[in-house]
Amino acid sequence: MVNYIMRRLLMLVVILFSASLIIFLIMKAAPGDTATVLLGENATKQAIAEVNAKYGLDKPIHIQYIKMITNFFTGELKSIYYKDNVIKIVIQRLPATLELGFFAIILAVLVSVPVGIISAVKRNSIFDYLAMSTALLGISIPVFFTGIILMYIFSVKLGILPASGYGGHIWTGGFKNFILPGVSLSFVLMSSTTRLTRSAMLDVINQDYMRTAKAKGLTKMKIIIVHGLKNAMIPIVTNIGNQVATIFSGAVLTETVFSWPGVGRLAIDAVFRRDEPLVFGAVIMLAGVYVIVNLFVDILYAFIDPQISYE
Amino acid sequence: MEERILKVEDLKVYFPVKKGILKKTVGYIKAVDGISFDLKPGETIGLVGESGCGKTSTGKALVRLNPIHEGKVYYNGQSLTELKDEEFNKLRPDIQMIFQDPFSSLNPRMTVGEIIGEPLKFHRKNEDVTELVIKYMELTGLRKEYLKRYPHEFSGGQRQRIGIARALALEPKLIIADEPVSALDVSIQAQIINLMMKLQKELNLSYIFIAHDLSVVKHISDRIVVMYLGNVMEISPSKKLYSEPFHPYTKSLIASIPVPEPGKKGKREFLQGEIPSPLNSPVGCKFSTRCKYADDLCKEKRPILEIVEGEHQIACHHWRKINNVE
Amino acid sequence: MKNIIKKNYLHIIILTLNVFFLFIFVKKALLNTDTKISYLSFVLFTVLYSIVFRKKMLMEKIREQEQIKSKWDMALKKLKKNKNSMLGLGIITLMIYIVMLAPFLATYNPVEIDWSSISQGPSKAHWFGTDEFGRDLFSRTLYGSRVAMGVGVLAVMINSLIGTILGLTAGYYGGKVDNIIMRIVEIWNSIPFILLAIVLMSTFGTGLINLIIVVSLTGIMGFVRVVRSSVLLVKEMDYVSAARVMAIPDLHIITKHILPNCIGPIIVLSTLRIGDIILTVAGLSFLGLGIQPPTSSWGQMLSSGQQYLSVNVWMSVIPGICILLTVFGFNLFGDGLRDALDSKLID
Amino acid sequence: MDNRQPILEIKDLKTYFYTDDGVVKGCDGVSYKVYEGETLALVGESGSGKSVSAMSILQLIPSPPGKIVEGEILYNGDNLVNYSEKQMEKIRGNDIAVIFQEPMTSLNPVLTAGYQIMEPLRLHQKLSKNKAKERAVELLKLVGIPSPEKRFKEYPYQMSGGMRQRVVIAIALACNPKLLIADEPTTALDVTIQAQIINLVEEMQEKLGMAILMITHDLGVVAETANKVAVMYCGKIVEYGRVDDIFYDSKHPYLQGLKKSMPRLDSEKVEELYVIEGMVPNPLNLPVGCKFADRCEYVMEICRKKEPEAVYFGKEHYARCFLYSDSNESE
Amino acid sequence: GCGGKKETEETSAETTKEKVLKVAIDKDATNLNPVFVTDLTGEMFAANIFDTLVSYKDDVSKPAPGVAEKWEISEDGKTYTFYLRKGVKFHNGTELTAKDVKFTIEAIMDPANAAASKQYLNDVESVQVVDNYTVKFTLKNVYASFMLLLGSPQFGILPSEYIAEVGMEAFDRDPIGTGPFKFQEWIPDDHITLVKNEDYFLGKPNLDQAIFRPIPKAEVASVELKSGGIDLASSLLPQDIMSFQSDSNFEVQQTPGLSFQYVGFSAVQKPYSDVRFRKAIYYATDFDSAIKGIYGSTGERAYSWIPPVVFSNDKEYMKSKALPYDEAKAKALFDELKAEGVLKEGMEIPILSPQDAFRSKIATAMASSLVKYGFKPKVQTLEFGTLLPSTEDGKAGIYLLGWGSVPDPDRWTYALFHTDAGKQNRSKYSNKVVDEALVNGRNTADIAKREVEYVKAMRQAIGTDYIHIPLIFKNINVVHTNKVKNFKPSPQGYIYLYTPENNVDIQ
Ligand SMILES: Nc1ncnc2c1ncn2[C@@H]1O[C@H](COP(=O)(O)OP(=O)(O)OP(=O)(O)O)[C@@H](O)[C@H]1O
Ligand SMILES: Nc1ncnc2c1ncn2[C@@H]1O[C@H](COP(=O)(O)OP(=O)(O)OP(=O)(O)O)[C@@H](O)[C@H]1O
Ligand SMILES: [Mg+2]
Ligand SMILES: [Mg+2]
Repeated sequence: MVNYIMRRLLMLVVILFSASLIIFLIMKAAPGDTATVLLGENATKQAIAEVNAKYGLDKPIHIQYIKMITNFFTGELKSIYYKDNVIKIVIQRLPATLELGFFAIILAVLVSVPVGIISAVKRNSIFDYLAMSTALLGISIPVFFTGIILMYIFSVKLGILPASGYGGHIWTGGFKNFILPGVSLSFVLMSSTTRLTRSAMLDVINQDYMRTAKAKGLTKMKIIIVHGLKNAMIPIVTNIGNQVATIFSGAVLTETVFSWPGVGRLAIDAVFRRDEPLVFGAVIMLAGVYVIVNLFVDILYAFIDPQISYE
Repeated sequence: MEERILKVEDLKVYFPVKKGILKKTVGYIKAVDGISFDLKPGETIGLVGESGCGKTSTGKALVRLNPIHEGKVYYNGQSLTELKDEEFNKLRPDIQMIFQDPFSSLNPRMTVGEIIGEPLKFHRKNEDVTELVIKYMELTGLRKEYLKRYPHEFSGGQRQRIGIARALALEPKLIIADEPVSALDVSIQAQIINLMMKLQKELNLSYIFIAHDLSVVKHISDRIVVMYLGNVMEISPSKKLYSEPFHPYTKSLIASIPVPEPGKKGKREFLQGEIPSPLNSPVGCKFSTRCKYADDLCKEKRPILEIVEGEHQIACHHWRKINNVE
Repeated sequence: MKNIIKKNYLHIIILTLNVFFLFIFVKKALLNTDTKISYLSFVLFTVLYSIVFRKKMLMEKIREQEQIKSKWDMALKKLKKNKNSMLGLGIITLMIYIVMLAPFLATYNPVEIDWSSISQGPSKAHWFGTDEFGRDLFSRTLYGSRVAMGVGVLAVMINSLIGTILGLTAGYYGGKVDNIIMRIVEIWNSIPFILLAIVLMSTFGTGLINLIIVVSLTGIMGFVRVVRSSVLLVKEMDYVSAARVMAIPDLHIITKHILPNCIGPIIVLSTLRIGDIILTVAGLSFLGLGIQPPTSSWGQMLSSGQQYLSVNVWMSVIPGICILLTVFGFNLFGDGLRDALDSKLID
Repeated sequence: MDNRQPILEIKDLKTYFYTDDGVVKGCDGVSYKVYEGETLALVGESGSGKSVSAMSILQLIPSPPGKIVEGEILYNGDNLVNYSEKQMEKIRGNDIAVIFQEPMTSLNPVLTAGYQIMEPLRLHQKLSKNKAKERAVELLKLVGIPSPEKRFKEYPYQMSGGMRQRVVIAIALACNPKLLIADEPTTALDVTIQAQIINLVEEMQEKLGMAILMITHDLGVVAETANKVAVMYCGKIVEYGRVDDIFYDSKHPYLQGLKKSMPRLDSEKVEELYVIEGMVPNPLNLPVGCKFADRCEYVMEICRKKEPEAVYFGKEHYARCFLYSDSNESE
Repeated sequence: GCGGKKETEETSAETTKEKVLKVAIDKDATNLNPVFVTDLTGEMFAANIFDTLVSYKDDVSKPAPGVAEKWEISEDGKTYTFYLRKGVKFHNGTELTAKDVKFTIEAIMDPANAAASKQYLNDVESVQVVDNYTVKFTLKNVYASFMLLLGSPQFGILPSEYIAEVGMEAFDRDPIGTGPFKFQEWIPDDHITLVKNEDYFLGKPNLDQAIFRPIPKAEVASVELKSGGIDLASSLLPQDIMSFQSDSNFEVQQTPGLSFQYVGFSAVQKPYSDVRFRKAIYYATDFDSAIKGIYGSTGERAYSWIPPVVFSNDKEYMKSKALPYDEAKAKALFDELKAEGVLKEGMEIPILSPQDAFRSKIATAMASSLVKYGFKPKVQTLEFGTLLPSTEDGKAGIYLLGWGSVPDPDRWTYALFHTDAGKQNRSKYSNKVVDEALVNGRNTADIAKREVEYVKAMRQAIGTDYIHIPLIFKNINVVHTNKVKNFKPSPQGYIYLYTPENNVDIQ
């Protein structure tokens, strides 16, 4: 197991650097340069040259990239805009993103797994019908629109929740701030997980071992929970793993709408500002989160599905 | 020496077990671990054995659907194992295969006409494909109105006929039939077996007939190869198989088969235990873990096929002792 | 005859409606290039529809005698029975009509600015009200459907093409090829898409074509995975082995045996992806990377309308509903299709 | 001959499936009795309704689309058809247990063998965890699994097919059922393993004195295990009798044909096998009259018009065939 | 300075009824060190945490004493001597001296720091510490806007000793100055908290605390204002400002700003270099209505470059030169050009604009009208990183940009209209009359004489050559709840929490 994780982590490094290289190259292909953005519209040529020299932006591309990597590893990579250590900047914002992401994931799972199960068990009932239609609607609304509507309802009209902003860690009193962005972000995942849970559960219900369980005289509840759920979890967990990318992509929009101090927003600003080192750092972190969550999902399999062992 | 259409010498089919990101091979599943047999023109040889003993692997290796790890295969005296893919492709029409599952062996998106006609388009370019298709359909007892139908519109038995027609259309000399009747109901089995026997006579085909139902194999084959865990245990003319099984495995196999006559049971002594995994099979005789005669020799040294008499061969260190033969 | 009418009443209604539209719009048709193209495409659509309809009737006649149902027939039957997916299909059809007939239904020029009536609510003159430029929201909504559907369909086509080719190659050849393709796709997937889109669009510009290309690069992972795993399933089928034993060339095997048997999941996934892509485009509009003005697009309308929530809710609600409906329609239909074709591979 | 009270009696059972394409009469008026310590075998072609009739007993038919439309299922005189789900739960796995055909899929892949055996013990016999474990290990030993303590903790995928089937049997035997329904328990297994399993089941029957309803399509298995046999075709029992009647004095042309068409290991090579022409009719579109008429050598006009009634050749031997209806009119 | 102080702050706020002002800003600061700030937000923080030698906080037209009590400018205008106040203390208690002033200026000029404001100090020859409270600047040339420069927030005086102690880098994130507010904490992209400096040398601020929250979407800022998440916001959307105007719970304050937006044309690319084309475009779009519709009350239509608050107000003349919306005239000019072959039917006309809600809409309006004359306008809204380089050197035919600067006419004109100005002259405009006037204006200290020169330049470049279409001088609009008192918006858009005249308070 440890061996497996080590190997996966090695892969992770490869993936991260390839991902950052892709972004870096595309950014380099773009017109415009960092110095102009940094110095603003009023900058003179000389000032720009000075900035370029200072950040090594006048060197050939491959040297720039290699320098970026070495600096990253030695912890010396600095954001051009913030003039601060890239790793530090990103890590500062990482909790907000991760907390929001996981809050949304947990919220989605808490809601959708039970709903999905009930839908599967009471197939073709009114509940099923309603739940599935709502789930479909949920993936049909743009995230940012849901966000602003929720804000209008819960902050302006009802005045019960803060509209935007991060009020500190979820466990240190910031919980209220998590509700609106968390809900709007979890919508997509909630919908897909509900639907998936239902179909996974339906699949499982038709399996022979469910019949065996029934033939033992177990109650319906017990059959579903003990025998069904664990098997159904396998596709559900896969789906969540696959959706992590969507969640963090969606988080970029959510963070913008809800003025959330997360990595997504940071990354967008960094792209707009051509803060290459920061983009590099943010992409590595976001991609890293994605890969690590997927690794985590894979490990989770070993617990759910005894057939999988990473020896 | 008689003419042989096929000769298999010490054939081994191994599937590598890979691990890690670098996909290092850490071991082999020895699906077929050195088997030899031969086949005369117009003869049917039956391959029997328990599930996982390597029957299908052998069949597929002969048509290059499985890689051959070691060993030689001669077709009409020509070594197949050395041929390049392109050269082998030229020979392919001669050796055809019929598959077990009549559902997965026909492409559901093609009509019967297309299924039977497809290979003809590549191998018998100059002839009228439709005419040929109809000819083979009729030969296998399919009505020509079925030409435009899709496989799902047929019963299992009919589908198996389509599979046979497709193989025959290439005018093969040798057909490898991998459990062609196992998926069929008893009352349908007979139809297919009869058809295959009829075609063999008419077209002078040679068959390798794979099955795990000993009675079916015995009925259709001239000789029977009994396999166990990738090895041949015994090769016996089918007449002798039931009456004179020499190998302890064959004996127990036959004893295990329930006889459809009430009250005839009780005298059986059947095999204990289960087949070991082909990933780490016994070093010596593969059957040694379940054999009541097994001794240290059996555990250490793998027996080779010996000729008992005529076409009857056996791989057992102690066959003489067991059967009281000089 | 009565039976035919009864069984095909929907098609007959559609065809009659088409002819009716063709008749009443004929005068407007020559107004400008826009109307000319729209009219022509509508004519084409009608003709194609009748051809397909006729073919279907002929097929039905043959099939009726034999009482045989193919897998597709069964899927179709299942699909027809599914009220949800029929609702979805209805919405999609409506959208297709709007796309084709937008110039004839529009009451104003969608880009015509009228500073004297900005940000108004619905009225007799402007059914859906006006936007911040005083442009007619009804007409803009009609025209906006073109961008949404156009980008959606085109992007999905590119998307599925790339995904299918990669998935087929990875699945069929396996081994190293598979490994390399899957790693590349995984790397691609690990970059948060919005970020990638922003970088791409700031590099290559924000035109319509670029937008289509950029969004068609999303979600390739899902496609490749699904196609690949269905190829892996199909590849193990004995009919593929049979084809190989009969020395059928690889390309032929891939196109004749493998691809047609993976087409179900591909169609389902494509349908579902259209919805995703429409949403993605809206998201990009929100970040200022959508369709360039003055072209009317729902995403643009929604994100700018959102800034006018305190003045005129209609400016955001109408495009919002349009996006929702369309995406909902595609999702409903795709969902039904998935059930009908029983593609469990897609989640 | 039999004045004992049967453990299970099925009377005129009709279980139908209401599918999208039409009604499938899974079993259509089936009656049979099972006595203590005896084995009744159900044989017949695939789709003939063997499983449906057996699964109806414990109401394990998927519903919808399946439904018991008519008939009685008397277990010790009580009609199970009228039982509520709660009452059924008490019967299932306790009084009546089932062994399913597919050892590969009828065990839950994510639960250990031990857990799955303990379940009915804890449920019906209310054993404590430790007691249940003891008993489960005992059961594993009973069904002939070597090193049962080790296997107890293993998952199904770690076992071979034969071993899994033994676990399934252990589950079924856990609560000493009065009736064991074995739905093709050996079809998926190799002959050598099949012999072991059949032997095991017989031993168990001797030890525990339970009644067995054995479903199979292998006449060899029938011959070895059954006391009585019911031959099914298209949802109906076409012939019923003691095992000797069925093998040595079969009446129905289907059964006769079936026996002839099987190649036999112990016979000399015959050139051609007997063939029952044609195929089983589509269950959605069954012919009127005798369902076998289309394939029958002796088909008469009446066969295509009327359903044949049971014709008795002894107290417990009957066949549904018009060939015999005249000679037995008097009875 | 960053980290979880939030809790303590909240609880204490409740118990002692602290006065806390919550302010929305559109972007987070990137750096709090005045030397490195490059944007409005950063300058705003610098203005509250630091003090400059002179102050323009209450009156942008003339310097008021800041850290410097008084000053002298030599006859030739090349030597500036500042006399510092005594007892001005940094937030850590050390006193501000001439050494700190010198350190600050040198930090800006140090190429290693690559400060954005370094370019304005090219004319500085030396900074001398005369004594602890006297500092002398020597310039190479006369530099009319030097005082203004020293008053801008980037020139906030740094504590030299403290920085020597902690290092420049740590100081960037956790600065101390002499200003009315002390920096307390910064949770990036979430909030920055300032607390009052009890010992401020100009007086005691009313507010105990100010929390600045970056809210990137203006519509969300309005929602926050309504829901009570913030008390004060600038840069809201015009339509939201309107709705706040009619809401008695809020107060909307406006003041003419120091920022300007315009449409520019390339002077070196056909057909844009043809003045008739530029005029035709001017005629073709209803700029008056568009500006009113798009900017609402957030600005005042501009006819010339130099904002009224600066000087050179030549409004009436320039207004008379602005071209009215006239489709017929536009058509005539376009037809003329088409006939000459300068323009082609169906020609693609790219219009480059930033992504903000205002200019992109003006671009849209222009595009919508150009369609009517048979062109294919292509609006490209780009982020600045791409937009700026693609509008350099006359590369862009039509572009929309803006300008904002200190209140000196030179800074509003030279870099943009002078032939040798470099890439700031995006149109690559070149005109002798204009060049001459700009040079004269720069090298003259007399305000009246300068005014003449700048009027001349503007009349030529805008009133005759129509090289730009001036759109608007943006107002500074600040909306706050009624609870906020004594707040006055500044033309630069800064939010001053304390000035001698306006000591912001909240109830
Ligand atoms: N492609 C493959 N990769 C890895 N192992 C394989 C592969 N094909 C077969 N095997 C293994 O090789 C062994 C022999 O398999 P094979 O299919 O030849 O058996 P068989 O005798 O045909 O059995 P059956 O009666 O079940 O068809 C089995 O253990 C099987 O798991
Ligand atoms: N869930 C179901 N839905 C619809 N039809 C069903 C269902 N289960 C069984 N049937 C139908 O009922 C009939 C009898 O099926 P049954 O399973 O009893 O056959 P069987 O004799 O057990 O066959 P096998 O030997 O294949 O197990 C078949 O025609 C089958 O198609
Ligand atoms: Mg096989
Ligand atoms: Mg069955």
